[in-house]
Amino acid sequence: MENKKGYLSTFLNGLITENPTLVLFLGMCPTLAVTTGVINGVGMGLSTTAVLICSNIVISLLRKFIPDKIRIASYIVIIAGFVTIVQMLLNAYVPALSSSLGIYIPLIVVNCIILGRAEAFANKNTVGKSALDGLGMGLGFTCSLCIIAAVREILGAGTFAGIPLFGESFKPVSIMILPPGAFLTLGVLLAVINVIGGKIKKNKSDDTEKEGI
Amino acid sequence: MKEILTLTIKLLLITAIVAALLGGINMVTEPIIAENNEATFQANLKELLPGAENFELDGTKLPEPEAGVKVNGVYCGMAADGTPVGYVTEAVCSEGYGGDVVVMTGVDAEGKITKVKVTEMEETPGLGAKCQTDWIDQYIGLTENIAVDKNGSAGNNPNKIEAISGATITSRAVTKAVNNSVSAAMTVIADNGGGAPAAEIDGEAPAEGEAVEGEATADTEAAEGEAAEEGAAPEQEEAPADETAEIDAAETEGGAE
Amino acid sequence: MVADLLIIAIGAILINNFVLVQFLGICPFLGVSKKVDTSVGMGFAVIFVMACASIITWCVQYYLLVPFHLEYLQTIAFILVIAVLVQFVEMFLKKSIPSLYSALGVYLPLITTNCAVLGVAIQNITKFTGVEMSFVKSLVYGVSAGIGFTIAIVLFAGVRERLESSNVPEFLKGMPITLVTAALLSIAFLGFSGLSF
Amino acid sequence: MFNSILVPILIIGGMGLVFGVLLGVASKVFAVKEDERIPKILEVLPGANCGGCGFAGCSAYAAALCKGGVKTNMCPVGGEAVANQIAEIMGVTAEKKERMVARVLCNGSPDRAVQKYYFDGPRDCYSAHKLGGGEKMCAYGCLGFGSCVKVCKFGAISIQNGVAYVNIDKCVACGACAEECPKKVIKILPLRSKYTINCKSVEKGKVTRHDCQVGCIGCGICAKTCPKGAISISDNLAVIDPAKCVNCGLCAQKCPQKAINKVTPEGLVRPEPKPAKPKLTPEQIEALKAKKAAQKKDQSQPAGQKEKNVKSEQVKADTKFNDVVKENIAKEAEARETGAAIEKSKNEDVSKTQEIEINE
Repeated sequence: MENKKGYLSTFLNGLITENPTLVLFLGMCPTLAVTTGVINGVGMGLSTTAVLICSNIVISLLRKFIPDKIRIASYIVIIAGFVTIVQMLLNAYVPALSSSLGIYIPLIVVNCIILGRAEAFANKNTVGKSALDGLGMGLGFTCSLCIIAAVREILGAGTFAGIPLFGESFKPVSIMILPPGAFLTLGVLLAVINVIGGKIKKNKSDDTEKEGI
Repeated sequence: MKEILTLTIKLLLITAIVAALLGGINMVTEPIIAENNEATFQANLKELLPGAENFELDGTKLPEPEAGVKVNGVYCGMAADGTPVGYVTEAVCSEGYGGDVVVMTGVDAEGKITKVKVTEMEETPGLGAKCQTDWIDQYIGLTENIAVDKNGSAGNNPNKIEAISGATITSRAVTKAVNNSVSAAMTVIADNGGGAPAAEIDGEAPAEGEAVEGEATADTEAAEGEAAEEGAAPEQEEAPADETAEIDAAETEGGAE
Repeated sequence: MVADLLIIAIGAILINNFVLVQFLGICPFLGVSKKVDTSVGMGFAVIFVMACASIITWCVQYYLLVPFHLEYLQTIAFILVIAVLVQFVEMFLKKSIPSLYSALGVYLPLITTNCAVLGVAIQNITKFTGVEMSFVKSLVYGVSAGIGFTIAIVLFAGVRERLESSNVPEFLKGMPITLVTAALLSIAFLGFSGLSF
Repeated sequence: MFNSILVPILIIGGMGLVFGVLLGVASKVFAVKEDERIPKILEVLPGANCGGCGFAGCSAYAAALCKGGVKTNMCPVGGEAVANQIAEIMGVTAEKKERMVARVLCNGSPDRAVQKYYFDGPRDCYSAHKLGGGEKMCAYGCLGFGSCVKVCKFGAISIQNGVAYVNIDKCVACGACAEECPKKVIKILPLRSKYTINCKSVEKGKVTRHDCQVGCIGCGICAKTCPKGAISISDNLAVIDPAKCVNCGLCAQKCPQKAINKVTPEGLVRPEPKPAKPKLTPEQIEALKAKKAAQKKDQSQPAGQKEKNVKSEQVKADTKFNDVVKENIAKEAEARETGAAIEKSKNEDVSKTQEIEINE
């Protein structure tokens, strides 16, 4: 069933309306584990985006070829293949980046977003749309990672991307760096979005009432 | 039956292609990765023994390390003219909070620690990860079986270091690795005839050096002591550490000539 | 020997609980834990998959990868094993316990991408290389990791069911309150980390 | 150079092969013998798994359909459209079926029903029900905490003014709310019969009147006035039989407690609550007391005969209007003797006298 949405809306959909972390709640493991610092967040986000785009393209290319019975197995093999390739290339040619990103790359294989998008979107749409969706989803993921990482790092370590912000008197809240802090930050972030979302919906519904739709 | 066949062939095809791709890329990248690792390893060695130029693995039989620690090897560091300056030992302690902690310890000819570096670890960021900050410089100048002092537990034994507050497991793991490295280096030194001639040249120098270092390390401990308690300003902590670094540098160059 | 196994088991269940301390397997943890019975079903499915995964991945590593020193293929080989295992469990459940199959729904295939299962497989290899890792230890680690996962998810499902009927403020309804509860549960589990013997 | 590509291919390809065979064989061994019609029917069915058809979800209903012996129009959610499609798939003719709707048999909103206590526990009827049978004096009424709302998959039921209210066009009579309600106040009735007696209380009239202004006191007036005899009184509660009811509406007008509601396409029409009772001046009370004393004297002689014809009337469906009134007064007198003595319950007595006044 070809999805009629235009290209732009597929991209935006991944960024805002169906943001993987804040709306679909996919890719929780890396989101909560990695966001102890903004640099880590950006690194993780970008490497996931790269792998997501490539795997979406390849999977949507092969969607007619792969029978349903071994659907998951073959998708996972393709994704894992991509991840290992990215890991090898990084280690060989960009050792500096790979030392900081080294631990996240194997984590990408088990990132639910990639298989989730592959199953939900890539195996139903054309290559172009899947690539765009991959890009949208990846950037959406990176943005939400950065927001959470920023909050956790500022509160938890008093620094932003390594630069100390507050004077010496600031006592960092080390709980924010630990796992519970991650749950808390994401929970509060969603609550704030609900409140804002609620307001937007309210004045949107007020307009519709005024127009009497 | 036919369905099983198509299934298997397709799965085989996909896995084979991906495997071939991986094999190919790995073949290309493996040597480069090996080079990089070697380069970083050499850089670490140099950093731990500033005076030494080239290193070679020492073949002597190493003592059986404590449980949970594995000594990878002792490298003898020689200056440009071949005189041994000291030894660097790499050890892996598997009792870290997050798993293995790989520590490289530089020891000068008499068995005094010149510098320690944690090369690999998975400790909790923000807590255990502090072992890679300037906390590690406490080991400088100490010798064998260092004790971990957790708010006064080690009493007045001079050979002690202050544990990271909130990460005692990490501090103990690093100290255990360092202790085993130093004892391994000591056996190598003993095996090479109780300190090669180079030791005499260093003979006098270390005496003053010791004195100087003694106070220096004492102040750093004192400074760190207060710092740890009040969690006071990091600047204050850094200041004394820089001084000791300069003194060491001056000291070792002196020793090298 | 038994003492070691006990230490490993307690470590995996309480001290380094896979969900609440090591942060693995959060997607199904937040997704399936709406009802206690589906969580129990999911928990047992995960224990079964983790146990088999530990066994097979250990064999693959020490009989296939190490002799040909193909360690770089470790990720892809393990994930292939797990994917096939989950597909197998999916078919098995569909045939014998259809009700559980429909209750688990989309979350069964998600076990494949469940970081906890792959995490166990990889940790079996990396964590225990220091000590000559016997086959039994990696199996015990896999099973206790599964039990830890189940305990966490069932506990959480119990709390969430109670949450359904209590009057939660409007903007916190749904996922935000779930995440805040998960934070509290995670703090509780952090208490165990002081346990070392 | 060559073998470092060949070896991984052999290893991973070999694993792929082994697993491919394993999955292939497993899919054969574990193939669930599925009638090919089931997936087709499942697509047609709405898939809400509401259980309205009496089976545990759509897949169970589809399986039963394929086994045969099950009518194709059992799905209340899908209604006609789905029934016809299933019939097509099964190659059978679909019978017509009467539209059923859920009805809440209680009007006891807080302004009409007396409350024992204020319940501040979880917003859940079960929790309230467990605590002394709920916060209302009447132990049979709707608690208004919305357990039915949570269970309804179609958003057809909502809590309005403290009592559950069914939206007729959204309700598909799947029965989920009726099952969930701890007080069993919701019943699935054909939409055709407009009138329902919105009360489930089997308490004596006196107790119901004290607990709720619109509760059915089992006075039997509706049973008498109903031309079709569709209404029967069983232990102080009137029940309308939908099959006999012709929606004439006579009962609703006659009901003193206004407990009978009419369901119109726009929704439930609830009678407004009875006006508060006007206070009587002392003289009126004296006059009433004198009249009552006179009536008591002439009633006492033919008591035995009275008992007999009351029983016979209940047996005969169409009793005359005045017998009803006499029987009514007899019932009131009897209730008074058994209840509190005249002096003790002053206000109760006043309402009693007005009651009789209105009846005449």
